[in-house]
Amino acid sequence: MSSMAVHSLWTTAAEPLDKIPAPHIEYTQLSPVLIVLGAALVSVLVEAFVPRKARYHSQVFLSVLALVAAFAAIVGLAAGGYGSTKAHIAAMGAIAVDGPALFLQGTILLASLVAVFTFAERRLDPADHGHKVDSFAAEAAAVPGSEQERAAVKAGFTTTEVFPLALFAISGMLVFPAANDLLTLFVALEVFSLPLYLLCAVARRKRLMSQEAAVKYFLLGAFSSAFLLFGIALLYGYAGSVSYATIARVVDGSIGAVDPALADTMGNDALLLIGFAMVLMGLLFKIGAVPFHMWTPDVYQGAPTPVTGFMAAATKVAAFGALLRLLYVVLPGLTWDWRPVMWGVAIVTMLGGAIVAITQTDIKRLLAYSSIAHAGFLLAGVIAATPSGISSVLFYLGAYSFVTIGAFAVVTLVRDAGGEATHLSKWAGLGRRSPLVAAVFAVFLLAFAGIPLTSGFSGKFAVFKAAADGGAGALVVVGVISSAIAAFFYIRVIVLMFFSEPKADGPTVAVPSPLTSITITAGVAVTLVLGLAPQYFLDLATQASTFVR
Amino acid sequence: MENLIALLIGAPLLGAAVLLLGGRRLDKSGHWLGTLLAAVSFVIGLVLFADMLGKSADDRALHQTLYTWIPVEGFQADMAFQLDQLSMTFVLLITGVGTLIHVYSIGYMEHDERRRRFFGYLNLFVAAMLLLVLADNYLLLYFGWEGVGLASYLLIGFWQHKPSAATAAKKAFIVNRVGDMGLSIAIMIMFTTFGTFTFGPVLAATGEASEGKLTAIGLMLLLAACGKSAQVPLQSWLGDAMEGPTPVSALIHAATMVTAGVYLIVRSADIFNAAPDAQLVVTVVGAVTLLFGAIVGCAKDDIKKALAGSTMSQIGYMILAAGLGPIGYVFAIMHLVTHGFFKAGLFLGAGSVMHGMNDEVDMRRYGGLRKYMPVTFITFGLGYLAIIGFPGLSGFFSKDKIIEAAFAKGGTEGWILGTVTLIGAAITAYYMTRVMLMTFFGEKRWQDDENGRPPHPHESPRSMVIPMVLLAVGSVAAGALFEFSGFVEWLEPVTGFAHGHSPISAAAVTTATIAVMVLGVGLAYVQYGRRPVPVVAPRGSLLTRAARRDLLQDDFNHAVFVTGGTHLTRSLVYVDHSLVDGVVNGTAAAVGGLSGRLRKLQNGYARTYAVSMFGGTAVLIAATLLMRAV
Amino acid sequence: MNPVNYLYLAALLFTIGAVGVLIRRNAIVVFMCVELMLNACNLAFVTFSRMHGNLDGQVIAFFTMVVAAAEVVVGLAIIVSVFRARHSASVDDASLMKL
Amino acid sequence: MSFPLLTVTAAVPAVGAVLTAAVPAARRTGAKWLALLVSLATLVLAGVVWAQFEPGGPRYQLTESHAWIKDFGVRYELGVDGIGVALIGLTALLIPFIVLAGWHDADPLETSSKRWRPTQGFFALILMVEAMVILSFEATDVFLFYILFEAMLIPMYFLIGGFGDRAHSGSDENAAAQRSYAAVKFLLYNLVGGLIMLAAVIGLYVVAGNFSLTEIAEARANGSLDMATNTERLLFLGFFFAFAVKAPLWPLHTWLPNAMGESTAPVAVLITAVVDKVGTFAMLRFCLGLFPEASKWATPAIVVLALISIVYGALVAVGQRDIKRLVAYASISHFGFIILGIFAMTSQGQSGATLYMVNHGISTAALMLVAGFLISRRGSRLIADYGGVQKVAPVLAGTFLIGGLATLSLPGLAPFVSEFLVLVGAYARYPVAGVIATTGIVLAALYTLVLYQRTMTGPVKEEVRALPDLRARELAVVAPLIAVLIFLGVFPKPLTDVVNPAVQHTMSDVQQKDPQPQIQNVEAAK
Repeated sequence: MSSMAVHSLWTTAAEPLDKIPAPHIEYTQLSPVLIVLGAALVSVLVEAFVPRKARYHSQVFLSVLALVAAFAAIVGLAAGGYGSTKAHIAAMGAIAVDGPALFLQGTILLASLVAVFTFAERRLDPADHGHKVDSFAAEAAAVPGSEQERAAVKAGFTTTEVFPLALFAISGMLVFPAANDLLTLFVALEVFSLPLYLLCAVARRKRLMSQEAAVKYFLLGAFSSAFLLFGIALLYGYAGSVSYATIARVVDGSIGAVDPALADTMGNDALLLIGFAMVLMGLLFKIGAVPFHMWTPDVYQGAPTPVTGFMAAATKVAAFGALLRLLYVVLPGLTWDWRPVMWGVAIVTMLGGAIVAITQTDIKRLLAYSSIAHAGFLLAGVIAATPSGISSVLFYLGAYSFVTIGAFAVVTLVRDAGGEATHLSKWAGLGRRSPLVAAVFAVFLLAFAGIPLTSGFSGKFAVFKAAADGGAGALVVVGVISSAIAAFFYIRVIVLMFFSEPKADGPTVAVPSPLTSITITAGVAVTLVLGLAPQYFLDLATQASTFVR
Repeated sequence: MENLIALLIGAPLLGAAVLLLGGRRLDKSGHWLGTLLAAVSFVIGLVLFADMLGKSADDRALHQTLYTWIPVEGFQADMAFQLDQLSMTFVLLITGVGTLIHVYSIGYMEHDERRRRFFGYLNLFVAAMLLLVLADNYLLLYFGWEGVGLASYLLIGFWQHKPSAATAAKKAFIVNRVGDMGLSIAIMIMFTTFGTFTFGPVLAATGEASEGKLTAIGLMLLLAACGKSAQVPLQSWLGDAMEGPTPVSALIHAATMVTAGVYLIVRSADIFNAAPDAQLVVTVVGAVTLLFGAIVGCAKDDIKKALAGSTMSQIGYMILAAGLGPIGYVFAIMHLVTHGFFKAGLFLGAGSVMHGMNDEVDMRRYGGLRKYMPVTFITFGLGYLAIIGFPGLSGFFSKDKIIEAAFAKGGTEGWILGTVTLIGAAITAYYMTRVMLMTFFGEKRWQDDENGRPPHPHESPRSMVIPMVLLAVGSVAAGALFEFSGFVEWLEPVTGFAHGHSPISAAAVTTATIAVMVLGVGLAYVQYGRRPVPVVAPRGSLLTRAARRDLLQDDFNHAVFVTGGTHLTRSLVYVDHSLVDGVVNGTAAAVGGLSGRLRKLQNGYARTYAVSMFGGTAVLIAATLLMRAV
Repeated sequence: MNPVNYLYLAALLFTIGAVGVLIRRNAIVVFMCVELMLNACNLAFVTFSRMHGNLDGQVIAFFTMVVAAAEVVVGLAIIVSVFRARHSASVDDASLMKL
Repeated sequence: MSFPLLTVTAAVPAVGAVLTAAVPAARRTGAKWLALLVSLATLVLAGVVWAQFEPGGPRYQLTESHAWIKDFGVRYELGVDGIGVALIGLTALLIPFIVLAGWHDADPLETSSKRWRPTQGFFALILMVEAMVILSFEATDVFLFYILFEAMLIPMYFLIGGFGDRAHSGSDENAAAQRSYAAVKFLLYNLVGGLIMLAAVIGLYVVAGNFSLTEIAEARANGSLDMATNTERLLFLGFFFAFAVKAPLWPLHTWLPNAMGESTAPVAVLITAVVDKVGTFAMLRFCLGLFPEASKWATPAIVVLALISIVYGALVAVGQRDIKRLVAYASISHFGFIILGIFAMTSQGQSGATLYMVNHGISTAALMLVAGFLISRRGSRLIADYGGVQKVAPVLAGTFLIGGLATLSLPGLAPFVSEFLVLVGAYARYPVAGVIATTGIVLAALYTLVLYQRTMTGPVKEEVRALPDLRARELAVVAPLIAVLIFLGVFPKPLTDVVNPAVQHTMSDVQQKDPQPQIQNVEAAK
């Protein structure tokens, strides 16, 4: 029969075009994405037509404006009840507008906003040939150390392209957690991945490492997205559709859409399970869960630090959003299949991240591994498979992203002749040199370690509580053990900063412009507020914890 | 009247506080203040004594409750005092002898720039000792018990710059602590048995307690007594305690504190009466100690150490008597008091001798001193006669009674104990005569002291002489006084009294006592009176050498406890560092090593990373399928 | 002919691509292997579309091509810049960062 | 809504800490005085709390309760029982002396940079610790307590690692290394304990649904909340482990000697006399209060560990060469007594244990601070470097001796009362344990007097010949402490009056009755 159906499709396609019903798009509800996407396009035009001198300012202005506007739109939608009562699926079933989506998009936007501030920072490095410089290469295309590069530096070029790239990435991230069919998921993934690959490559200092990071990230990212795509294909083959709703219904058997031919050849659910596993792998790669984590330390170390902070925060938020939606909306019927698997992943991620971090000597790699361990904690919350699990993960993501960006922002401040001094030995005695910076960084570290009165503790407690409630007590124990291990290396850095004598050739702490200062202050503020009085945000997360189906 | 009891303790306590906190400005007047307050306490004692005599024998006991010391659910310790005939006896002895020795010290310590503190400590001791004998419950007694321990620690180590003194002080305190352990355990048993540890109720209720419990309590009390009264096996500290200034030796380590053990046992008479096994142990300890002390006393050339051995032995008599039960308690106390007089007198005499001989203590370097310090000679001589039990003097009466009682114990143990006491009497006579001869008779064997000053013996100042005289009077008269003034009836209401029925007549015992006394004296005279005393001690027989070393008992302690303890602590320190700590550090190291190994996987090759991803996916798929399969 | 066979072919191609990524050194070749994997996905999509008799799979295939094209652009840009810097396209040479 | 006295009592030092930290670098002395005043103000407030508290009244008084984190079932709930009052009193009493004793410990060295303000930091941290400790004694919400229990590690950590004892053997680098080792050890031990407790706290929430001590206790009493035996035991162990690390109980004690040895004397006092008390306090209030059955189940094991602590700590103390490490091991022995008293489950034992917490705090403070003065004079912590000090500095030696006598719990000084109560209480329930523990009093005499003999007596060593005697400031630190020791030694009633009712509550928590004496009608016989 199938051949007939296909033929009939061809014939209907032969009808006059105006018969095709125009897709119904809710522009207001998609406005956050559209704003950022639009701004991205505009800033490409800016790159094309605005004179070089004016580009930096116009780009910064444009990006900030776009992000603020998008966030305002989110708030408007949330106030309009799209997060709860009016939550529904927009754009012909492509994009969900519901609590989790809005919450995560809001988080992504705020994180990106402060991240963009660090992008725009131009006071850390001394002016080069009288031109202010930021963390990005004068001309990314130029070969490192080549005559061309020197010329570009002399001319005071700067890679203002980072702003449009960032905006594209952000728009992709905004769609990712809201994607309501697998195709949108895949496209969104690529939309935010590709710009990130490029952003990794354009560091000003240590360009070789930067490019290497980009290559690794790109190849592995493409590799993983290929798996994701094949998984999607299999799921499509299983359910005959890529829309979450349909797949979910097929999975829990309310409609049996499986082609009998498939059914008997492929055997019961092999398609479903294998497909699920491969999609999962694609997402776990972005999350940086063991054993799909190995790109993380290298990329985090090589990429320009502002980009690293941006990636570490925003990518995680987006990826976890997508993961939550996949597990809770598409495969609730499969809970008993995926839970044990995720248990394993969570455990190895928590322990692996914490243990390997102990022997790291580079602050950025250290933070990379810490982010892996945190991914493990978050997975524990995901596994809870309860509303409180969702809300706890949402809260944790919010708390964590600000700590991360703040921490990396501090890393950008500690510099010596070779740019940022990321080797731990250089950080010795920082507390004596500049107590304030060291204290701030200590606050972030304590938050990472989950010491009470910091956001890290509230978040950790929330996810562990959810996990225990969801019957994953063993995970909590493992989590506790690994946080004990993790505590060790956070403490090590603090010891280094405060208790060891400063070295003579130690790094200097650059005095940042208001931009970075705002970023760091925001980080500290969020850390302490979420630590002392998290209730309001917990409520927010709880309200936002129901997915639309 | 009973309100005076607190004052009794308060006066010397005040003295101690003022003298110790007062600072240098009291250096001039301090000793007078201290002496005065001790005297005040003595006077109050006399007043109370007079009042007590005025009452009928049965309601002589006074009680004073100040406040509740430790009020805890089911556990009541009162700051309350009980003054009965027994306590009264001690009060008079302590304050009386104490005052005399305060006076003596004024002269003896004249040239010591820390004299003020010395008197502070003395007052502290008097206060604590009074608390000990006046307490109306065992916990408060324990307070005083450790208080005198502290005072003795401070006074033995008064010349702290001398390492030997410091060591002796520490040793005394720690050995005493072992005894104190016994006392506190005894109190615990009482608390769990009777629910209280106040004398009245406890002693009244002994009838209802099981004998096992009472024996346990009794033995624990005995342990305490051994510590405080330097009885075997806890006697080792007393000899070293002679490092302290001589007045201290006289007051604390002869007359009063060391007799606290006897007080404790007599005070707990009802408990021991109901626990014969405990009593037996008490008598054994007493017997062993009296021989032990006597033998040691024979071998020592240090005059104070010889006297210390004698003290040990005499207290052995008392403990033995106390162990005999109702037939002995009274005589134990009686001997205690008389001993308090003559032994204090002897020590003061010794002090006076040393005072004249540049603090030389080796009797082999004395000799012929009777011409140079006649008063000391006479007083010391009277004390000597008293202790060897010369008929008519105090020691005669008290010791004779104990020997009688020992025989009266009856049965084989009666015979054994009696014989032991007799032998003891003989040895006492021997070593005391030895002391007497070596010190006051024979030719001069004086030596220059370390900084070459030749000794120029002279009679001590009046402040030192008067107390010696008074004590001599006491040691002469006390015995007869007690004998004929009804000391027995006086104490009976408290301690109870039963006439022993000795298998041999009192007269026989008396003659035997006198006989052995003469024997001992004669032997000593033959050895030390007839032929000259070598300045350097001869090697001597095995026994002598052992006795010089406290019959090796001290060496035993050192080998077992000191050396063994040191090794134990050393090894524990090692264990703590390498085992207890090592486990933790080991875990940390293990995690670190694991980390280092895992880290190697991150080799920087993109292809390796891809492999791990590929493998991970494979595992993921396999696991998912597996989950469905099972 | 049974369309399922196309699925087997797709799976085969995908595996070949994946193995290629794992064993080949030259970044360009590795990248081509990734492209092979993507195309294997496309084949699977089209086949499933045929079996289910709806067009979604075919539409997705077009999306995939576009995405692949975009990846080529970005990928080649990065790889070429690295090549110019190091005069080598071997992924194993790019291992400054490790441990 | 009455006046939030408890909150204020904790808030004053907290605010004071912030202000002190804010004092400009040049105004060092000002910061010191500010800290001193704040601590005295806190002392006054603690006095008010003591006065307001009615021993006869309800179990928890001066209570406050506000919503905090609804999602976690957490409320900001405060309230004090007698034990809390006593320990708040201890804390508030000691801090002024600690501040005064540490007057010069944090003066910056010439080498350090202008922006580095150690003095301000030092005193600010001390006050911050005080605030957290006081609040933890007041918290009747398990979660609130846990947060403080963990958070107070951070300021302590910086106090230990940042302000080491300047009197050290070997090079500065070496000393710095040892110091940070001690600090890290302290932090990791307690952090691990805390994290294990965190798991238990979460478990408690899963079981009970909220964290209010009173509510949970009620629910358990009226049977509306019954834990499975194993659950209760696991939770108990989770809590107890954390407290046993903090207390510290053998074999989790090894962090204490390092921490006390490397930190300045005042900080060492802060650790052992104040912060560690939170551990034993929590055993009494949370372990027994929340998990009575499990407590009874675990008692035998814990009693054994406590006995090991007593004897082992004392023996190892005898073998120490370092004055401060010696005091540390002595403290371990004493904590053994406290824990023994708590788990003897008798009125005497628990009252004794509570008194012990207070008395040990004061006596250790006296001994350790004098030791600190001595060490700062000679610049060495090694016992062997001293000798004959009492000749040149009699007052110092005298106070040191009194501190030592308190440590060996001589009658007439406060520790005797508590120690004897603990022994009697322990004996009443476990005679053998009582007897073994009693050996501790001999060992205590041993290590104390050996220390005194080696440092203070004997011929005067050349190096100590020039040591000055106690100065006015130092005397002002020591004298009051000694006065308190003597007062509480002869008249502990004020303390027992407050403590007894609370102990009775705890006893009823664990449904334990005191063992009765075999002979009842003794009083009749009287």
